Amino acid sequence: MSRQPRPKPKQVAAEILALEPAGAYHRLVLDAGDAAGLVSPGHFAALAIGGRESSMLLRRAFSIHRADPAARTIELIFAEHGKGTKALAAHRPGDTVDLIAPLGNPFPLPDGPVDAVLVAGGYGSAPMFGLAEQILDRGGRVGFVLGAGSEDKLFGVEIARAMTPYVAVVTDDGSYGGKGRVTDPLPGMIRELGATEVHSCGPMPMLKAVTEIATAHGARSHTAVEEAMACGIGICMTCVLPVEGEDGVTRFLRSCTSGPVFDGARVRWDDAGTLPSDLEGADAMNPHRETAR
Amino acid sequence: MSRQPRPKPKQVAAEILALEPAGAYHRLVLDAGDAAGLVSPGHFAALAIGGRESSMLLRRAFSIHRADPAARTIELIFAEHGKGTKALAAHRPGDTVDLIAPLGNPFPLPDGPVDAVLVAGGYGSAPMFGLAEQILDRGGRVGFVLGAGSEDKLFGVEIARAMTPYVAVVTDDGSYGGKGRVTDPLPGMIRELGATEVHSCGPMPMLKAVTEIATAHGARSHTAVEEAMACGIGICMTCVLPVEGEDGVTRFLRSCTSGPVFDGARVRWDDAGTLPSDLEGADAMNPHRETAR
Amino acid sequence: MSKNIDMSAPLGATVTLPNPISTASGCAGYGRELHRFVPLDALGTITTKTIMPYVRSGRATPRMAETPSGMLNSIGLQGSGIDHFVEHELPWLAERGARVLVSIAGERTEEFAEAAARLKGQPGVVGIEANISCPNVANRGLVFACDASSSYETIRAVRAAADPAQPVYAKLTPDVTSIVDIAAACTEAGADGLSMINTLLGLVIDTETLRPHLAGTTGGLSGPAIRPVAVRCVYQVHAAMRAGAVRRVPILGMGGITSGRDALEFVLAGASGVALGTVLFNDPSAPLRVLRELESALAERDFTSLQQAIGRAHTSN
Amino acid sequence: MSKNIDMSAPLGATVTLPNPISTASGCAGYGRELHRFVPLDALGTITTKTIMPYVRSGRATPRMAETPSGMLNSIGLQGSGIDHFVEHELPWLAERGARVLVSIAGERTEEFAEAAARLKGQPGVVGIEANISCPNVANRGLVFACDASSSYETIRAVRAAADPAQPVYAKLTPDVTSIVDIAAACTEAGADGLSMINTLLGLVIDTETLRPHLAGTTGGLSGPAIRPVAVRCVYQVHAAMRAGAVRRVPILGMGGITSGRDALEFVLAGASGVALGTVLFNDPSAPLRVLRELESALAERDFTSLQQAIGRAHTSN
Ligand SMILES: Cc1cc2nc3c(=O)[nH]c(=O)nc-3n(C[C@H](O)[C@H](O)[C@H](O)COP(=O)(O)OP(=O)(O)OC[C@H]3O[C@@H](n4cnc5c(N)ncnc54)[C@H](O)[C@@H]3O)c2cc1C
Ligand SMILES: Cc1cc2nc3c(=O)[nH]c(=O)nc-3n(C[C@H](O)[C@H](O)[C@H](O)COP(=O)(O)OP(=O)(O)OC[C@H]3O[C@@H](n4cnc5c(N)ncnc54)[C@H](O)[C@@H]3O)c2cc1C
Ligand SMILES: Cc1cc2nc3c(=O)[nH]c(=O)nc-3n(C[C@H](O)[C@H](O)[C@H](O)COP(=O)(O)O)c2cc1C
Ligand SMILES: Cc1cc2nc3c(=O)[nH]c(=O)nc-3n(C[C@H](O)[C@H](O)[C@H](O)COP(=O)(O)O)c2cc1C
Ligand code: FES
Ligand code: FES
Repeated sequence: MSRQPRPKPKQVAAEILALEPAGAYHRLVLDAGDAAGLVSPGHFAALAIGGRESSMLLRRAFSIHRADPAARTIELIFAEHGKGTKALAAHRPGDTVDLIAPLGNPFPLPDGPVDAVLVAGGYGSAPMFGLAEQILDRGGRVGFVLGAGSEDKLFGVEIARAMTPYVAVVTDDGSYGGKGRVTDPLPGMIRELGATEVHSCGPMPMLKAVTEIATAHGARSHTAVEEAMACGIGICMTCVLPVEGEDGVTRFLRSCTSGPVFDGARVRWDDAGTLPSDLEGADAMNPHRETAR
Repeated sequence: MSRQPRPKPKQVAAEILALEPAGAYHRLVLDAGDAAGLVSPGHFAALAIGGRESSMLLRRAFSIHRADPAARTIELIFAEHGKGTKALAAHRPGDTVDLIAPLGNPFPLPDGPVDAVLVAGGYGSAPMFGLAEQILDRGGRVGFVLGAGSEDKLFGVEIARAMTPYVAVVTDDGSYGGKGRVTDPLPGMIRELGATEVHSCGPMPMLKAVTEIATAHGARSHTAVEEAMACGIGICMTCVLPVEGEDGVTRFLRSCTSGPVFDGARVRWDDAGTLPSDLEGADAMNPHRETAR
Repeated sequence: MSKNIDMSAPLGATVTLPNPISTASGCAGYGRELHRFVPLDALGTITTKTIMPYVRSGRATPRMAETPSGMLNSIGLQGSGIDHFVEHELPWLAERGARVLVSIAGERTEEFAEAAARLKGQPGVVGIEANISCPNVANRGLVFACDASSSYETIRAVRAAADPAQPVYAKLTPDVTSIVDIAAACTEAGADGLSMINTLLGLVIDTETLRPHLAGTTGGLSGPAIRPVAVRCVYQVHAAMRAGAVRRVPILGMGGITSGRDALEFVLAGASGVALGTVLFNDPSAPLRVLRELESALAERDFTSLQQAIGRAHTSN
Repeated sequence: MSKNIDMSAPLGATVTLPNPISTASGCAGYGRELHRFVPLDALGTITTKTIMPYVRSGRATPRMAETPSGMLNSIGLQGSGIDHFVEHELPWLAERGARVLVSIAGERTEEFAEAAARLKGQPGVVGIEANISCPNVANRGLVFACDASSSYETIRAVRAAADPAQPVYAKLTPDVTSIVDIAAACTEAGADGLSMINTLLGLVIDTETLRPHLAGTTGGLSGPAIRPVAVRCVYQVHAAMRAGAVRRVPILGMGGITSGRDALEFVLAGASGVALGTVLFNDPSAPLRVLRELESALAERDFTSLQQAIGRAHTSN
């Protein structure tokens, strides 16, 4: 299992080639130039939206759904969430957004064939199909477990079905597939494939639950997290998560540079959004301690 | 000579119907709804540009070039000046801008026939053609003196020629018409028409010079000023000019509500941008005066 | 105005308003122009431009500069003086049913008191806002609200001179090391409410003339740009009230409010009322829109009254 | 880098930089990530994230909120401590020819001195920025730079402990009644330069959770929103230097710079150097763009050197 090489990200004024609905989401195709050739599954892109007179300064991060080096394009699947994604959805082909890509650590890929289950919630499936292709190319098998709140929030069920017979789909409201959570079909899928790797992308509670199931089944859990980001490139320190290192010490790691794909077993899921007292340097955060070291 | 009635301005989310080049300028046609029926020549419109996520909050003022009550449209002619007008120029038909119109005091119109010279610098001619029509309708004669830096910055020479044989055109660089300033042909035009009214719109130094010439020829000078505005509707107090009242006292008047058309003879042109010591209440601006009244 | 949300807002111990929306001083003149876009009686209050006892010309132009998500102004308190206001503006406002919060100022404590006294018993006046964010001539031109003892003296004088039925608000500047200290001095002196915040001192240089853009060199920064500072001031002072360090009085919050969401932020931080300033230049119809949006925002969050939401960000559930 | 404009900028009496562009502390880490977008040796200096003598975890998340034309952050000075920096980060920076302005802090005056001493004679270090805009544990947690005497003591201690060849800058907060007083105290204490400004204290309330959005409750407001405040601070302090009320030292200006035009504004107000902060999150390539734009802006205005433009807004022609 080896980490992908870390390419030097490119900053490009990227023209929008297509922007169209994809269920509850939007599919955005960007002319990304050389950046397209550097992408591995799990890499993300950071967009600055709205140009110079915009009141929004911070970058928005999106998983890269597909990258086509020949066409020099990058495709993203995004949901309207707040101001920036709403403004992005109001763009039209021909408009330009400032793109930085590829960013982050992609999913670790096997050197040889391995069997893997790919678990995704909502648009979290976007980066999974490129990953599936590469696993299949290396002679492994893949299964998909796709979940969402409702049918329109599922993305890529057909793409998954075209790739593998092992596809389980669930929705919270039962409007498509089984009614339930991705954690319901996951154990069976791991067993069916004898999977040693579970890759997941979705909300934090899902990643935690997936990791628990994977670990219980002796599989490695590779989780792509979504932590609020301001820059996407590692300079603002806003996107940290408590992650336990090889040395057993927990530190706040930037999810944009150390992640977004983390070994799920090392992330302190329950402590996200808190300051665990055993975190390295947490003692220094108490201004009233008597000894200043 | 009577002031036009002051209509209640409308605030409209106005769709852009057309946006196209007009020489060095842009011609903007807006779906203005009921506002279109309320416009008199000299009224202006104030636009909020860029929507909710824009970093630009303040309104931009533009003379109304034409208003078509039947089509419910308002036409503006605008130059790219700073951020807002550059952003406006980048809009496309179908986009929306927030419009308030009509605003300000329009040009005073004769009850019967009068002969008038209309003087304009650059896009300052935009409101003049509607005015000319109304003077002609009332049986008066009009002459135009149009000036600009260069040919591409002239607006409406052909429209003027179609309305009256009295049209003088000058450019600073001689690229069209005579080389010179509007003040060169103005005295001759006033004499030729025996004009009793001179209406002008353009930069402050031009308005001052036009007023001097008009006054010297016994004509009234109606000047449409352009002072920096934040709101356009009279609530911010940023757009003031020192103007002498009927009582001989000079006060700071808002050019958006007391103007933009002022009696040129009452504007203290040389004192614009200063705090003249004889201004009412100027004494109160000196914090170190000993008597506080 | 329904949805069954009780929008009534306290202005002082004895005055309750039908809703919390006001205009910020200097951003709606004396109401005549705004009335063409919003019926003034639909507002909780209209706060007037600050009025001095005498005529003031205001500063030379340029008086404003646009800045990112904000603006700088140096109007310089242009106005015709308190007598002119009482004779020519106030009756018009009262006729329209407007509830007027009259903003007053002076260059000395006595001038504040003089203006306050002139408003005694005047119909239409629901309260007085003492704009102490202006220079105190008697104290080397230091802004009253930059100094706790100047603030105390002035508010005490205004409270003493004013009609007892008219609540007196102190309008504070954020340009101080501790706004809690100034708030404490003002409430100690008898302020019935606090208006926060006035503009931040700013400066823009015109890169063409190479000189300060405003004729007055510096100006006041307002608009959404300053909202986080304003919310912080309201939050800090409300927290100090909860802790007993500042006497508990209503807070009129302002600074960059453009929407019901923004207004809610101030209410949650501790404001009982919210005033709209710079947004009016962008959207003079904002007051009714913001009122409606605030009402919906409260309803969506299962509040049944504005009162329940005031200061809610300070409680842990 | 040509157009015949001499872009050299003084960092202190003894150190001159090839150009005035720096990064603002905390907005470029220790340079490694930014180096992928801008060769660090092309900058006048790179200012590091503030370093304490010891490891600090920083605050819990959420650590940021976007605000109109700005952002709020409460990172809480996360870092591995000065020893780790000197051993693992500085050599990498020095190898790349970066000129490093090391930002240091402590919770007590002695901790500042300790960090400064550790940098003595270190290759790559061209100066020290003492971030005194942080709480002083020995003075009830009051921010050092909110108090003239704390500022004086700390800067004196840093100046005494630091390598004499390394200029010491004091980084000031705008959240004070008079920034000129603090500037005077710092230069009096031996500061070789002043960095202005740090963030403004702000707060955003999450209208969904009804609680402050940041885990740290309040945070620092940065970005173009605060630029007019920053320019005002630089202008006021430079004016005080011209008037002899503050000792004349170079000013490193920052707060909302996004373009050469913005940088020029700071220079005209009195800054000798300009640092880019929040803009880097939007555009990590900004430093070279701003440098080029500043150069062109100077050329268009017939300056032949940066030096000529410094403080130019204070002269009447
Ligand atoms: C590695 C990564 C991959 C992602 N992939 C996708 C994807 O493929 N499709 C998709 O729809 N969304 C994706 N997201 C989430 C997406 O970044 C947010 O929905 C988006 O930033 C929200 O921006 P906004 O302007 O709508 O919201 P606002 O709340 O206005 O954003 C304000 C600021 O907060 C940050 N922010 C807010 N929410 C998030 C969030 N959930 N994650 C990160 N930053 C946030 C924004 O970047 C911005 O800086 C991803 C996030 C990360 C970190
Ligand atoms: C009554 C009136 C009629 C006008 N008619 C026209 C017209 O028909 N065509 C045209 O091209 N221009 C016209 N102008 C000028 C036009 O308003 C400005 O060019 C425009 O506001 C500049 O905006 P900006 O965003 O490009 O510049 P910026 O400098 O970014 O504007 C910043 C702020 O300053 C104000 N401002 C800046 N310059 C001016 C100015 N010259 N006048 C008023 N406000 C200004 C803006 O309204 C805005 O609030 C008119 C101005 C007035 C007052
Ligand atoms: C053009 C303008 C004029 C102002 N005049 C006054 C004034 O006369 N008295 C006063 O107390 N505040 C004045 N203010 C400050 C506002 O009342 C308000 O406190 C501040 O602008 C913050 O609110 P905002 O961001 O909503 O504008 C003025 C603000 C602006 C923009
Ligand atoms: C995310 C972030 C982290 C910061 N960390 C520090 C810091 O560690 N030390 C410091 O002195 N200033 C810090 N600052 C303040 C900046 O150095 C700068 O003074 C301020 O952001 C204003 O500049 P800007 O508007 O260009 O960002 C930080 C600012 C931001 C946005
Ligand atoms: S998003 Fe800025 S460091 Fe990760
Ligand atoms: S532009 Fe606001 S008062 Fe005239």
